[in-house]
Amino acid sequence: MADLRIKIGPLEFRNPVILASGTCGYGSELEDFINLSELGGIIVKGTTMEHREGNPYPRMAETASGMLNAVGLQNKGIDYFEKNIYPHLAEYNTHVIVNVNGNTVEDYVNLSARINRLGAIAAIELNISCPNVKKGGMIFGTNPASAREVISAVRRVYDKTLIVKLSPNVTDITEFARISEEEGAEAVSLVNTLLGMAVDVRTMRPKLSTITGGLSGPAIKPVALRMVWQVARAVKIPVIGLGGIMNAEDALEFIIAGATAVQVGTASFINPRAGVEIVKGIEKYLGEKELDSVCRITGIINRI
Amino acid sequence: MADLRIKIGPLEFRNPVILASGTCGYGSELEDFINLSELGGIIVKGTTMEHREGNPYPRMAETASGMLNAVGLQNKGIDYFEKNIYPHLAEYNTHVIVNVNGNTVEDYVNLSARINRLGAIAAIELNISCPNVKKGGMIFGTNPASAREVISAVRRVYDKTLIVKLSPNVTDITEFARISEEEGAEAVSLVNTLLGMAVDVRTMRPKLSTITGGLSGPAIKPVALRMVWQVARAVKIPVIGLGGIMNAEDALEFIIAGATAVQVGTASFINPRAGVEIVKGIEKYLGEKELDSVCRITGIINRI
Amino acid sequence: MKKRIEDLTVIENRKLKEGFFVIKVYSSEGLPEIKPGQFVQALVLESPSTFLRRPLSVHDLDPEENTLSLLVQIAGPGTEKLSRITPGEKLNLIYPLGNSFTLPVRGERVLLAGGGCGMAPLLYLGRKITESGVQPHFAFGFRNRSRILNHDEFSALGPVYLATEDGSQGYRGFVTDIPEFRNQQWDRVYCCGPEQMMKAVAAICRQREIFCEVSLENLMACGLGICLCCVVPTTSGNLCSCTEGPVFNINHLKWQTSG
Amino acid sequence: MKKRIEDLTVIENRKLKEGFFVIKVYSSEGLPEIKPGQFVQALVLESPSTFLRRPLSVHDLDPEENTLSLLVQIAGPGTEKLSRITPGEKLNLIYPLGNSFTLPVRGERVLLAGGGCGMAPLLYLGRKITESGVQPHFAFGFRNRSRILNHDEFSALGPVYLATEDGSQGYRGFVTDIPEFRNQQWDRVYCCGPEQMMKAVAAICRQREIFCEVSLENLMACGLGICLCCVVPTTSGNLCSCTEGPVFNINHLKWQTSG
Ligand SMILES: Cc1cc2nc3c(=O)[nH]c(=O)nc-3n(C[C@H](O)[C@H](O)[C@H](O)COP(=O)(O)OP(=O)(O)OC[C@H]3O[C@@H](n4cnc5c(N)ncnc54)[C@H](O)[C@@H]3O)c2cc1C
Ligand SMILES: Cc1cc2nc3c(=O)[nH]c(=O)nc-3n(C[C@H](O)[C@H](O)[C@H](O)COP(=O)(O)OP(=O)(O)OC[C@H]3O[C@@H](n4cnc5c(N)ncnc54)[C@H](O)[C@@H]3O)c2cc1C
Ligand SMILES: Cc1cc2nc3c(=O)[nH]c(=O)nc-3n(C[C@H](O)[C@H](O)[C@H](O)COP(=O)(O)O)c2cc1C
Ligand SMILES: Cc1cc2nc3c(=O)[nH]c(=O)nc-3n(C[C@H](O)[C@H](O)[C@H](O)COP(=O)(O)O)c2cc1C
Ligand code: FES
Ligand code: FES
Repeated sequence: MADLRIKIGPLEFRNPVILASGTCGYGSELEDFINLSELGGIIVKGTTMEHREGNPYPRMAETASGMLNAVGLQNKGIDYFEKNIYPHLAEYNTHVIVNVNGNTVEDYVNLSARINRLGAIAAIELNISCPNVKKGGMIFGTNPASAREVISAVRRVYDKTLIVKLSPNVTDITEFARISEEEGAEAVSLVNTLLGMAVDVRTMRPKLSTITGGLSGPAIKPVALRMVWQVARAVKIPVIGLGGIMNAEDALEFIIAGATAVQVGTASFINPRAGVEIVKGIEKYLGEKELDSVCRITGIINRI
Repeated sequence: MADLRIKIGPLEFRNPVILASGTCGYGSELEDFINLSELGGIIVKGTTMEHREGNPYPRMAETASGMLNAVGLQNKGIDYFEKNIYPHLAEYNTHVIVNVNGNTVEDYVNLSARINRLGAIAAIELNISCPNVKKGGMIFGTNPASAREVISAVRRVYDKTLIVKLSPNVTDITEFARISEEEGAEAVSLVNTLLGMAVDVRTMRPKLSTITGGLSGPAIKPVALRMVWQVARAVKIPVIGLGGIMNAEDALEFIIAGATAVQVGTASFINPRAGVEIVKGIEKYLGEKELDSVCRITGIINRI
Repeated sequence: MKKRIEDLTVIENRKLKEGFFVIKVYSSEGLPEIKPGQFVQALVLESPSTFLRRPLSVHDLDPEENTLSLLVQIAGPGTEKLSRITPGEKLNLIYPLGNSFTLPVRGERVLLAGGGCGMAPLLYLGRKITESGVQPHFAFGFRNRSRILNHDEFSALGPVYLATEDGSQGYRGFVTDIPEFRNQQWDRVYCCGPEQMMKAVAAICRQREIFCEVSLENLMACGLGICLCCVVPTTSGNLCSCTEGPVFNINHLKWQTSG
Repeated sequence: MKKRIEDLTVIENRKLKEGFFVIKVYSSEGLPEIKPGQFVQALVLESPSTFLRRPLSVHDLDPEENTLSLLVQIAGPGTEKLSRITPGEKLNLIYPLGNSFTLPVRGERVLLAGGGCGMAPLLYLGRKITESGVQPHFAFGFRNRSRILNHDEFSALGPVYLATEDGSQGYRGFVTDIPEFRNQQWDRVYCCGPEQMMKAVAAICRQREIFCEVSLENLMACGLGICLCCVVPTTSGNLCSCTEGPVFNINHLKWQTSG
């Protein structure tokens, strides 16, 4: 049986399949369907210092091979998280990563410092790419100077594994990956959602309360894959690829293009077992190709 | 019956539906299926000064609700065009627009000047957004200074309707629209294809000979629509919207979001009658809504 | 009540009338306990424009035969494709999802109000109410005579009052215009139907201080509480209607009850 | 030969063997003139991962009955979905597309070589050759006995020579190892099959200076000459295999004929 283990910074993952932030709740919502310990890890939902109600309904619109969302980081804030959610997460037998969000650099720093103290949180994913909030979010992820500032500030207070989640809504994503690397991040994850929109021709109104929202699902896979390929050639730190991964074949495309690990997002909405099935599918593929380790195919597209 | 006429610069179009460059050949290929005079116009394939063979096969990969292409501006060059193709185009009873490409500013200028002399060509569409060529193309469309340079230079030699075709592969597309407006373009068209990629997991190789290619089709519609909405609010010149339009409902989404006209691209591959059917569908919609003119709904999303 | 993902077998697909179908599916694993008001997330195969699952209420079930019924109204491509499913085919469901209606206690007078596909959860609810020893009454509203759905199964459980907007059958007007609704004393009203109907019913109940639960049909991506797309504003903030609902007590909702 | 887009009616869907089907469709408009080697672009409905049409060769046609046959090999989701089409359903085609094989002149000795779904265009070609007063010979290659497709309809037109890679039926080896192919004198060879087979056949024909046409199966988006995705390098540059092909004289192609 092929070795599925991969490393991101000092962390070893059982396998390269991680559930994406905002699409797996706190993990417990999926426990009726899967054993979380069969996954490489889970990234719990976007967390902020303060309690947030998110954007008004409607927050979702289905599109061709994808969906738009405008959730806007609804969450109960770090105090509630620490008290009521963290104790449960601490018992999972998989890496738990928190997706960190803020309006200001200070927010990001304070939140990261808080999470630094939570022993059972393996890593943070710095979300500088949320398209669904007015302040913070994508503003940091589309401006190189702001990106550098926030990553560098967080790096100073957070001493475990730091992953920076990049926005695809930029001219050159490798620039942001390089900044992340320079500022000491252990990895980058990409992509967050593409900024999109849908119109209801019956009412002549936008389908989302926020007019624009984040596009995810198979529709964005070609763009995500291209960016992962570009970034994997541009930096030395590991790249975590995501965007439209529905099955093992999709995940393998990302790994072959250069991703050390992958995240499964929207797929879980349709098949809550998707993450675990992808692990099995990768194993099967490696078996058929008679490869002893998933690392053998990471970025192999550049070598054959 | 609703009035479908729209204006772009000095040009009046019979209706707002135009066939997109690179997806309708020179029009004649579709004459078995449609009467070109039922369309607002056609934009013939990407033309360059010199004869080009384009990129090696394979140039195409199907993706979820879309396709990648890497044609790379295969065409016989302007001399051949003038002699052998133009005379036929001159007889069409619809606006014929040429999509102009080059490696250098000089190329764009020379080609535009040549086309300026062709009386039956109603307008040019300056393609600064082709993702499938090594030189020129998207490089102009993703760098504001280069974009300004080429648009301004072409404007000096081309005195008919100048449309600038923008790339979606940028952080802020409104910047390029504003530059186009400032430099005197009569309109902008958006979007060209999104840069994407696909991997064959069987061979572990890219599916396209060029590794990356341009993503088109319904998959990109939400992104295209968002950009059209943003641009329509940012400039006063008309916006021509395209990206994933398959039917009248899609076209209406763009018009409602702010597009004065729309282009139909990939849809013609699946249904060569798509353009004409979209004209009929828009007419029907306006009839049902008891609206006397398509202009009534242009950008109405910002008003209701 | 563990949720599961399962391929059930279609036993029957019965057309109620143009645009309305009842699909009965069989679980070879044996049905789990399902409460009235709960729903399923159905996977629609071979429908290119249907990317997400489609939420459908449990319309009826037979625990002996391990069959479950769904009442489907064609609203778009997903339900259209579902309406063409044939016996023997598999239907993949994630279920049971959501909370449930609060059952009445013996001696209470209860009214179940709805219309169109909003009638879906009311049959199973009516059955459960009957089992608990209470007699359900039903009030249904339709556009006109030709839109009325067969309600024999409801009539078997209790009296059915009808209203049509044009008066072509039953009372003229909306559900809320049915005299039995307005004039009789109700301890509980349960409602599922178009938003406007639910708001009108809620307004009356609030005014007359009747316990009232409505079943919302918010747009859903997951149905599992992991996407946070289906929220409804409540007195305790934005809640997911797929986990904290779809059934809500009207006093919990932040509705403009003018309608 | 005007191209058209038309809903044809499926008359028959016959399974040849696991993974191979012959679909016969009827044109109520009356078939246009179709030449051997031409193809159709089939719209595959209700197949979410099939965005583009699928090119398929005209396998056979009956101008009296206005029916057209397609030989479909399951290669992926699009052809899989097509393989399940049932009589009475509509199949939307754009056709006739592409150029055609050059028919032989009386007295010439012609061999039609192919394998798998590459046999598709050869039946109609064989028929047209027969009509022109020439006797076609057929040479087919298969992996092994179990992969051999029924070729009764070919046998009715002329001699059929078989090869299997493992020798389980016919000659052992590839099409190019069939003695009748190697040793007899041929004026024209027509070939359609896997690229490797076509290259091997072309290599022999080039060496022996035999007129040879192959039918290519390049990836296509449109089939109409408007996307320029299906190009093949030729001595006159990149040509679209959907309009200048799919049939090419091997001397026109820039093939490494080592294979
Ligand atoms: C908890 C719940 C229970 C439901 N129970 C039933 C039921 O028992 N029977 C039944 O026929 N329908 C039920 N619905 C509604 C049903 O889910 C939608 O009609 C269906 O998803 C439409 O899918 P479509 O592809 O056919 O149409 P689409 O093209 O997706 O949509 C057509 C129209 O329906 C609206 N719509 C789409 N999805 C939903 C949704 N999830 N909820 C509400 N409106 C939607 C769209 O805005 C659009 O106007 C229920 C919805 C929810 C949330
Ligand atoms: C002119 C022409 C005539 C053809 N005639 C026939 C025929 O008569 N009978 C028949 O069974 N098949 C024929 N083919 C091949 C057929 O078009 C493909 O097998 C089909 O498109 C595959 O679609 P899919 O969705 O089933 O598989 P996909 O998942 O799309 O592809 C499965 C595999 O087939 C390859 N493939 C996909 N599309 C094509 C294509 N257009 N051409 C070649 N390979 C492709 C892919 O690279 C992949 O490896 C023909 C192709 C061409 C270009
Ligand atoms: C409903 C929804 C909520 C999301 N919330 C978050 C979030 O809180 N933080 C974050 O970094 N990404 C969030 N994302 C983005 C996903 O993690 C992921 O980057 C994106 O959806 C692309 O992957 P996919 O196509 O596999 O879904 C969200 C996506 C969706 C669909
Ligand atoms: C095969 C192909 C070739 C194209 N060639 C050109 C071109 O030469 N010039 C150009 O400006 N755009 C070209 N495009 C882009 C289209 O004109 C259009 O901008 C894009 O496909 C998005 O629209 P759609 O989704 O409707 O196809 C091409 C697109 C395709 C699919
Ligand atoms: S539908 Fe996803 S949380 Fe309710
Ligand atoms: S397939 Fe489009 S040009 Fe040949």
